[in-house]
Amino acid sequence: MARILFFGKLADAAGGRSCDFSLAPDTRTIDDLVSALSAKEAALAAVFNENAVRFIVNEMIASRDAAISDEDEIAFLPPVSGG
Amino acid sequence: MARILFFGKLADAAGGRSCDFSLAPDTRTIDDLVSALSAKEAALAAVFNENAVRFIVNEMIASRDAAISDEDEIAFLPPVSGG
Amino acid sequence: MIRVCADSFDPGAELSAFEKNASGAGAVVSFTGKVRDAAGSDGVKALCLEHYPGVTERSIQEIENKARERWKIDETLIIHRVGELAPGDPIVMVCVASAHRREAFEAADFLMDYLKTEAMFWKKEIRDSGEVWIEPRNADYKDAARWKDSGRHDEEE
Amino acid sequence: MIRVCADSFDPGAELSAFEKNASGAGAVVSFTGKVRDAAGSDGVKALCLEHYPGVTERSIQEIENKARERWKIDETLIIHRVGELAPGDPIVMVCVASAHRREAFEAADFLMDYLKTEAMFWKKEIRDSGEVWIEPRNADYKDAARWKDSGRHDEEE
Repeated sequence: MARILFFGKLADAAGGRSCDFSLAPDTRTIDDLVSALSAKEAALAAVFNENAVRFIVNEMIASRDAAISDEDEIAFLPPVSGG
Repeated sequence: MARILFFGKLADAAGGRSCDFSLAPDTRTIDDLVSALSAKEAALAAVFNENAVRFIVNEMIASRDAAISDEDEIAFLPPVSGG
Repeated sequence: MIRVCADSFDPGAELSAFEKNASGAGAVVSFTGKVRDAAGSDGVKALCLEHYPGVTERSIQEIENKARERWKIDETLIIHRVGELAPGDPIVMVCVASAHRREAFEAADFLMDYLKTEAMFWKKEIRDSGEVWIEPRNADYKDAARWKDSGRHDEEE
Repeated sequence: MIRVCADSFDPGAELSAFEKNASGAGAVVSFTGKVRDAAGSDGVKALCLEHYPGVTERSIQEIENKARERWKIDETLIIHRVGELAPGDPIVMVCVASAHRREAFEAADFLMDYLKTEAMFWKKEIRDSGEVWIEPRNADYKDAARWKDSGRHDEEE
């Protein structure tokens, strides 16, 4: 099971801040996971489309085509707003 | 008697931070006073020459040609250095 | 030093401790950002700040590293609140100590610009009318962009 | 508020009081300038600061007025020591509170540049080798000149 974390308004759209998600065999990259999650949850699809979402795999910034596996912690980050 | 104040290195040159000075009849402006004081005290003449000295008469900034009288408080200020 | 904390902090006490720690420096600049009570016309009742433990601290460390590459800095302190904050609460504090004031001012200014646009926090305002996720203003992005093309400040002395 | 004082002050305590006073502001910047223990290679044992009572306070008020014409400022605090200071002692503190951080940073920076070059203080270093009157460095005059030709900072929001 991959551990998936949602931050900021992505958590609102996902209906939770984290979930364990069993990656389908054809979900090989972040991009595949975005598609899979978007298909499951329309609100998430909307935020993925509208926003400059960034990705973190096992605490390292990753690009959309980064490979992922069922042991990874994968985080979705909307634009940050500190300070 | 005019009250004369010296600040910063002008006080070192004048040998004191203030003095009461009876203005001669021909000492009508700050410029005249600078000449009179310079004639009395060579160290003061040197600082007047080398430095961008500013003048204050009765707590107001004054130009070198400002008129002065025997009732005035006249201050000589070398370049400031706060902070 | 970098601190992401769930409890309130006292900027005056932090500045005192920081100055003690940076006793050799000639110049100390501090910045405190606080929750305002009206962003726009809509009353803000509270602010919720989320972070990604570990990753957020590292994102701040990278910002501090950039500042240290750019300016000669003796000490820095970066404190950032998370959790729920009330109007008037301090959200963020940055302190920079250096030999001369120019470095301290510029580095503190830089740290704040980058904390606003690159540190991993997410901020939600609880307003009378509902909840709103905040993103950096255009002014924030513009402020951060100021540092991109200018090199290190020329120093005399 | 403007304070020229012969006694030492505690920057942390001053910041606490200032922030309490400026509780509505979103941004607070403070600057503290301290006596360094080595200006150049020559050990500085003490610093003597002279002022012209009344006239000095007025020169600081004029500097504050210029800042207030230029930036939207909620509160300011300017504290300046006079008398004899030891290495590590705070000489000057400037605090600015405003709605947004840009004004607070710029106004504090401006106030310091002008305090360095226009406020009526005279400063002597007591060094191992003797006494030296200090005048602003070229960098100080250049810093102050930065504000001459640039207008008010463009604000968004």
